[in-house]
Amino acid sequence: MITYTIRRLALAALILFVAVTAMFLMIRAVPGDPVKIMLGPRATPELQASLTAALGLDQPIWKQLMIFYSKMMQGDLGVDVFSGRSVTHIVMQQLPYTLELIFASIIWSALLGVIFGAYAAANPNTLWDRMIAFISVSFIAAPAFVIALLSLLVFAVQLRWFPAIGVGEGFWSRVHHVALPAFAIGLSWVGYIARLVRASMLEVLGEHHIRTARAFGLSERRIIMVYALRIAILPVITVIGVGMGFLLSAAVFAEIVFARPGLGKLVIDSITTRNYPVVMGAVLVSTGLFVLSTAISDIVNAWLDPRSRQSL
Amino acid sequence: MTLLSVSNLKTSYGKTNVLTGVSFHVDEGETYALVGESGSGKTTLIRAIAGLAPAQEGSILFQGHELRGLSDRKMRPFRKDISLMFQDPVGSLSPRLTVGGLITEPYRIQGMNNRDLNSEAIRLLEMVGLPADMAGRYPFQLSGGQARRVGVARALALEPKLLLADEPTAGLDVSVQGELLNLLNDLRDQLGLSMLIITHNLNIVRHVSDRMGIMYLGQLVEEGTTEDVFHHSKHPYTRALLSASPKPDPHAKMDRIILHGDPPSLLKRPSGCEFRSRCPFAKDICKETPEWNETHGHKVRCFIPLS
Amino acid sequence: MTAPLLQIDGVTIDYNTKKGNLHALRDISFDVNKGEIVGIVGESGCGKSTLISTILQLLPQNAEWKKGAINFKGKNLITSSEKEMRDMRGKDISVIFQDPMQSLNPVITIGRQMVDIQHRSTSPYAEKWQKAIEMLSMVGIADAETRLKQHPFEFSGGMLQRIAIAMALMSMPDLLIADEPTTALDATLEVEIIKRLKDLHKEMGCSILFISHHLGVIAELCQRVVVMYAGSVVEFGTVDEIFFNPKHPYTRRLIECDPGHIKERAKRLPTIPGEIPDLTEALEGCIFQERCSESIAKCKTATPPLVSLGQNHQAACWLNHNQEPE
Amino acid sequence: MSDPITDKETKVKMSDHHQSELLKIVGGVAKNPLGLIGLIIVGVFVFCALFAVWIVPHDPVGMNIKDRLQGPSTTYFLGTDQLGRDTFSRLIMGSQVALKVALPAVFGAMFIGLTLGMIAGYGPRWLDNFLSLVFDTIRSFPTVMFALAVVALVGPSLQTIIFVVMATSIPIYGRVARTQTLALRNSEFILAERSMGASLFRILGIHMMPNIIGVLSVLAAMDIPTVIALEAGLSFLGLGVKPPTPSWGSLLKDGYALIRQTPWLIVAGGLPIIIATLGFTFLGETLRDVVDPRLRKTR
Repeated sequence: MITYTIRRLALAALILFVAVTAMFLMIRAVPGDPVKIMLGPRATPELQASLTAALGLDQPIWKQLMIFYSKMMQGDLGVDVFSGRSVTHIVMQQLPYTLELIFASIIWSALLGVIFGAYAAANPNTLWDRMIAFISVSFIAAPAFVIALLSLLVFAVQLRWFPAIGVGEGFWSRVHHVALPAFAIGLSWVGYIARLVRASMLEVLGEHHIRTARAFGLSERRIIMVYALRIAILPVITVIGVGMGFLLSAAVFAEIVFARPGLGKLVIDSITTRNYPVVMGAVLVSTGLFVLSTAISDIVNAWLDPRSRQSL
Repeated sequence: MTLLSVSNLKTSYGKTNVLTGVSFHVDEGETYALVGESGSGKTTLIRAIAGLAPAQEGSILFQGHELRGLSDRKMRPFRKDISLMFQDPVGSLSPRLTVGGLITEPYRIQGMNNRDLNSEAIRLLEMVGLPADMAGRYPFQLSGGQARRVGVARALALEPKLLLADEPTAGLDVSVQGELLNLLNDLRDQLGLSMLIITHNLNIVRHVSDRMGIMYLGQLVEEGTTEDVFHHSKHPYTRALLSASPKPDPHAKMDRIILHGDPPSLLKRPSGCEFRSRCPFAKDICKETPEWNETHGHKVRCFIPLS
Repeated sequence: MTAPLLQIDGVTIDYNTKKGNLHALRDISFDVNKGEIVGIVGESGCGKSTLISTILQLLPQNAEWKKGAINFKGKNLITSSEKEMRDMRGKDISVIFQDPMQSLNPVITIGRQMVDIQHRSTSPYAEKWQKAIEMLSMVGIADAETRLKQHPFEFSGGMLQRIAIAMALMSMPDLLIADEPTTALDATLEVEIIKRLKDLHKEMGCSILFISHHLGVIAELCQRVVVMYAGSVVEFGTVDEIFFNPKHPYTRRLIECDPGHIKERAKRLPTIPGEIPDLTEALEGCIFQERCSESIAKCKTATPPLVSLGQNHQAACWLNHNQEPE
Repeated sequence: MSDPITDKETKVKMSDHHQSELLKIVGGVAKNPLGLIGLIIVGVFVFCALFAVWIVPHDPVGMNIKDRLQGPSTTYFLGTDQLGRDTFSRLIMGSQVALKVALPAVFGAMFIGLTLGMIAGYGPRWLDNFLSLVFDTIRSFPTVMFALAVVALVGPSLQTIIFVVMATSIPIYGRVARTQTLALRNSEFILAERSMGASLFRILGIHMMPNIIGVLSVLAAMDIPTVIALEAGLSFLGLGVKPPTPSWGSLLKDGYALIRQTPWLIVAGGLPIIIATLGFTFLGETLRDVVDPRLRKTR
C-alpha cells in the first residue's frame, strides 16, 4: 500500500511538472512582447525595461524556467506587476472561498446521488427506478452556469429567498450564501453519481460471490452494505476524484454569476487586466488541486481494492 | 519427411521463463498431441510456433526454413501453410464481420482475392457441414458448435500443410465433442493434413493422435506413439495423468497415483527434476536434472522410469 | 426405511423471457437419503443450476414456480418464508460453486469471509478465527494463519476450491450441494478434490448432491445417480444400475460417447447428432425423441412418465413399458 | 458432407450491411420515447442552425432603440434586448455558432483521440506511457481554466474556442479508446488475424476500430451538450465569439447585466441551451442502448 501511495504521488508530481512547464512555455511562445501587452498604453521604454528585467524575460527560456521552479519550491509564485503583492498571497487569499463552494456542492450532490442510486439499484425497474433514471439524465443535461443564472433570477432576484451577491460573515450566513451556487454546480452531479451507483451496484449484485453470500444466509442488508457496496463504490470514488476538475470549471461561472470571490473570479479579472503572473498562479494552483484530488481518489481506491495496488 | 521440427525452444516473460528447452518434431500427415495441465506452457508453445509469441532461444524449422524471430512481413508467406485454431470458438471470430467475410479473410490477407470469394465461402461451409445461408450471420448469432466449425473452415481455407489446434474441444459437451473430432479426422485424411493439437483432455488424444508428448512446467517429460504412452507410460506424472481421468465404470480398480500439493509456480522453479516436489517415487538422485533416455522411440525424462 | 432427507416431487419451473415461457424444469422427482451421495448428470442446458436455485429458493425474479414440492427434513422449502430459508442456508444446506475464481468476494480477506459466514454462532471473534484455521488445515492448506489474511486473487484455483469446501462444511450441514466443483480444475487436482470430499463425507456423514457432466467422477463418487436432459429427469437409479443396465437411450448414448469408456482407439467417435430443443416452444412427446435413434411413434405424442422398473431404478421411456416387470 | 435438412441453394448475398445498419440504429432510437424526443429536439436544432438566415423574423443585429427591453409580443416573440434587437432572431442565429463550434470540435477530438488511443493501446509500452502522460497532463488542466488561459493569450475568437474544446476533449476519447484497445489487443480474434498475417493497418482499421467506434460515438453524442455549454459559458464571460455575432452566451451576458430590468433575456438565452443539451443527452442515451446492447445493463 505504501509503495503504491509513493509511486502514485510521484506520478502526480510528474504530471504537474509537465503541465506547469507546458503552461510556462505556452505563455512564452505567444507572439508579441508580453510586457508591452501587459503595460498597454502606459508602456514607456524605461518602465518596459525594468519590468522585463523584473520578470526575467530577458533571460533564455530554460534559465527562466529554472528561476521559476526554484522560486516555486519556496512557495513564491512571482509578483503581481500592478499591486506589487506576491501572487502566492493573492491566490491563497481567494482559494478558501472556492474550496468552500466546491465542498458544499460535492457533499450534497454525492450524498443525494448515492442515495438515489442505491435506492434505484435496490428495486430495479420499478416506477421509482425509472423516475430516478429520467431525473438523473435531465440533471446531467443541465449545464451548471445556465442553472446558476436561472436560479439567481428565480430564487435571488424574484423571490429573494437567497442573497444574490457576496460570501457572508459567520457560519450560517456563509451557508446561506453558498447554498444557491452549490445547488447550481452540484445539480448535474446528482444525476451523474446516481446513475453510476445504480449501474455499478446492479453489476456487482449480479456477480457470483454475492450468490455465495446469499447461499450462506447472510442478511440482505449486510450483503448490500458490505459485500456489494465495497466494490460498487470504487468507480464513484474515481469519478469524484476526476470530478474536481469539472467542479473547478463550474465554480468559475458560479463565482461570476453570484459575484463571489474565489479563484475563478480572480482569473477572469486578471485576464481582463492582462495580469499574466496572477493568471499563471491561479491556473497553476487549480491544476495542482485537480492533480492532487485524482491522486487521492486513486490512493483511496487502492486502499479499498487490493487488486488495483499492482496496477501502477 | 519431417514437416515441423522444434529444438530447444525457450521463452521467458521478464524473469519468468515459461518454456525451458522444448524439442519435438511432427512428420508429414501425422497428428501430434501435446498434453499438459494449465501452467505447463503448451499455449505459449503453440503461439510461438505460429509466430504470435516471441521465443528467445532455440529453433522452429518448418520444411527446413527457420521461423523463429522472423518479422511479420517475412512470416506472411508461411502463414499460408500454417494455420492456428483457437480455444474460444466465438471469441476468435471478429465480431463485426459476417461468417462469409470471416471465412474468406485469409484470401484477402494473402492478396488472393482475384477469385469469386462467395463461391469459396459456400465451398468451405459445405466442407464443414454448415448450410450456405450461414454466411450472412454474425458470430454472436452462432452456437459454440457452429462457431467451432466456422473456425475450422477459416483455418483450412488456404489448404495449409500444418494445422495447429489449441484445445479444439474446450467448452463442448461430450456428445458434441465427437462430431468435431470426426470432422477433423475426415479433413485430415481428405487434405493429407498434419496436425499439432494441444489439450489437457487425455481421453480425446487416444482417438485422434498418432504420437504424443506430455508437458510439465514448460518441459517435455515423456514422448512416444500414443499406444506406447497409454499402455506403457514411464514417467510418474504421465501415469498420474492417465490414472486421473476416472472411467465411467463404478467398479474400475483404483490404482491411482494422487499427486499431493499444487504445481510449483513458474517464479520459483524447483532444482533438478521439477516434478520432484510432487512425485511419490522421488529419490535423492532426482535432485540432479534428468536427461532424455530413449528406448526405440519412447523417450522419458526421469532417472527411475516406471516399468 | 426412514424418510429421505430431501424429497423433490414433481417440481416444475418456468422462466418468462421475451421469447415466451421457457420450461426450464418439468416434473423433477427424486430423493436423497441421510448420509448418501446422489449424483446429477447432465450436459449444458439440462437445468442443473435452476434445480439448485430452486432448492435454495434463490431463483431470479423472472422464474415462476408452476407445481411440485421440495421436502427437506419434513418442511416444504417452496412454501417456506424467506426468513426460514435464510436460517437454513449455510447451516443445514451449504453449497460449493463451479468457478472458484468467481465465488469469493475479491476485495475482502479470506479470514473475514470465513468469520462472516459463522454469523449465527455467538462465540467471540477469536474463536471463529480459530475455527477457520482448523477448517483450512482440514482441507490441506498449509500455514492457515497467514493465508487467512490474504485476498482471493492471491490463491490458485485449486486452493480456492479447497477453501470453498472448508467454508461449506464449517457448519456441519445436513446437505452439501456441489455444483460441478471440479469442472474448472485440471485432472490431477480434480481427483485430489474428489478424494478429499470422500474422506470428509465419511468423517462428517452429511448427504451430498453432486452435480457434474463428467461420468467418470459420478461413477467413482456417487451411490445413486439422476440423469437429466433439457429440463427433465430421464433416469434415476443406483450407480451400478445406471452404468451397467441403462434403461434410457440418452443415458446409453451418453455412456457410449464418453471417450474414457471407449477402450480401443476408435476411427469414428460416437456422437448424439442434433441439438437441445428450444424449451420455449410447446413441448409434447418425449423431450429426447428428435435426437433418439430408437424412438417409436408414441414418443412423438405422449410424454413418458418416470416409471419404477424395480431394484431402485426408474426411467422415463416408452421402450421400457412393454417389458414392464409383473 | 452437407447437412441434409437445409440443403436449399441460396445465393450468398454478401450484402453491404452498412446503410441498413444505420437505418436500424435510427429506427431503434425512434422506438424509444426518450430517443424520439431527443431526435426531434436535435432535428429542430440542426434545422435552425442550417437555415437560420432564412427563418429569422428580424435582422438579428438590426437595432431599433425605441423598442428596447420589451417583453414578448406578437412582433418580438421573446422581447428585445437593451439595443432593441429581436431576442428570438438572435437565439436562432445563436444555434449556428453552437453547431459551428460543437461539430468540428467534438468530431475532431473523437478522431484524433481514437487514433492516438489505438496507437497507445496497440503500440509498444514506451509509446503507451508517453501518450498516457500527454493525456493525463492535458486532462489535468480544469477545462475552463485552460480555456481562459488560452483565450487570454491569443484573444477570443471562434477558432480559439474550437481549438480549446478539441484539445481538452481529446484525452477523454483517447483514454477510452486506449482502454478498449488494450482490452481487445490480446483477444483471440485479434490473435487470429495476426496468425493469418493481417497487416497492422488491417488489424487496427477493419477489426479493432469498428468495435471501438460504437462506444466513442455514444461518448461524442453525450459530449456535444458539454461543448455547447462551454461555448456559451465562454461567450457569457465575454471571452467567446466577438460581438456582434449572436451567441446564446452573449444573450445571457446581456441578460445578467439587466437581470433586475427584464428576466426575458436570461430565460431566452438559458432555455435553448438546456433544451438542446437535453435533446443531445437523450439521443446519446438511447444511442448507447441501440449501438451496444451490452452497455444497456450498466445503464
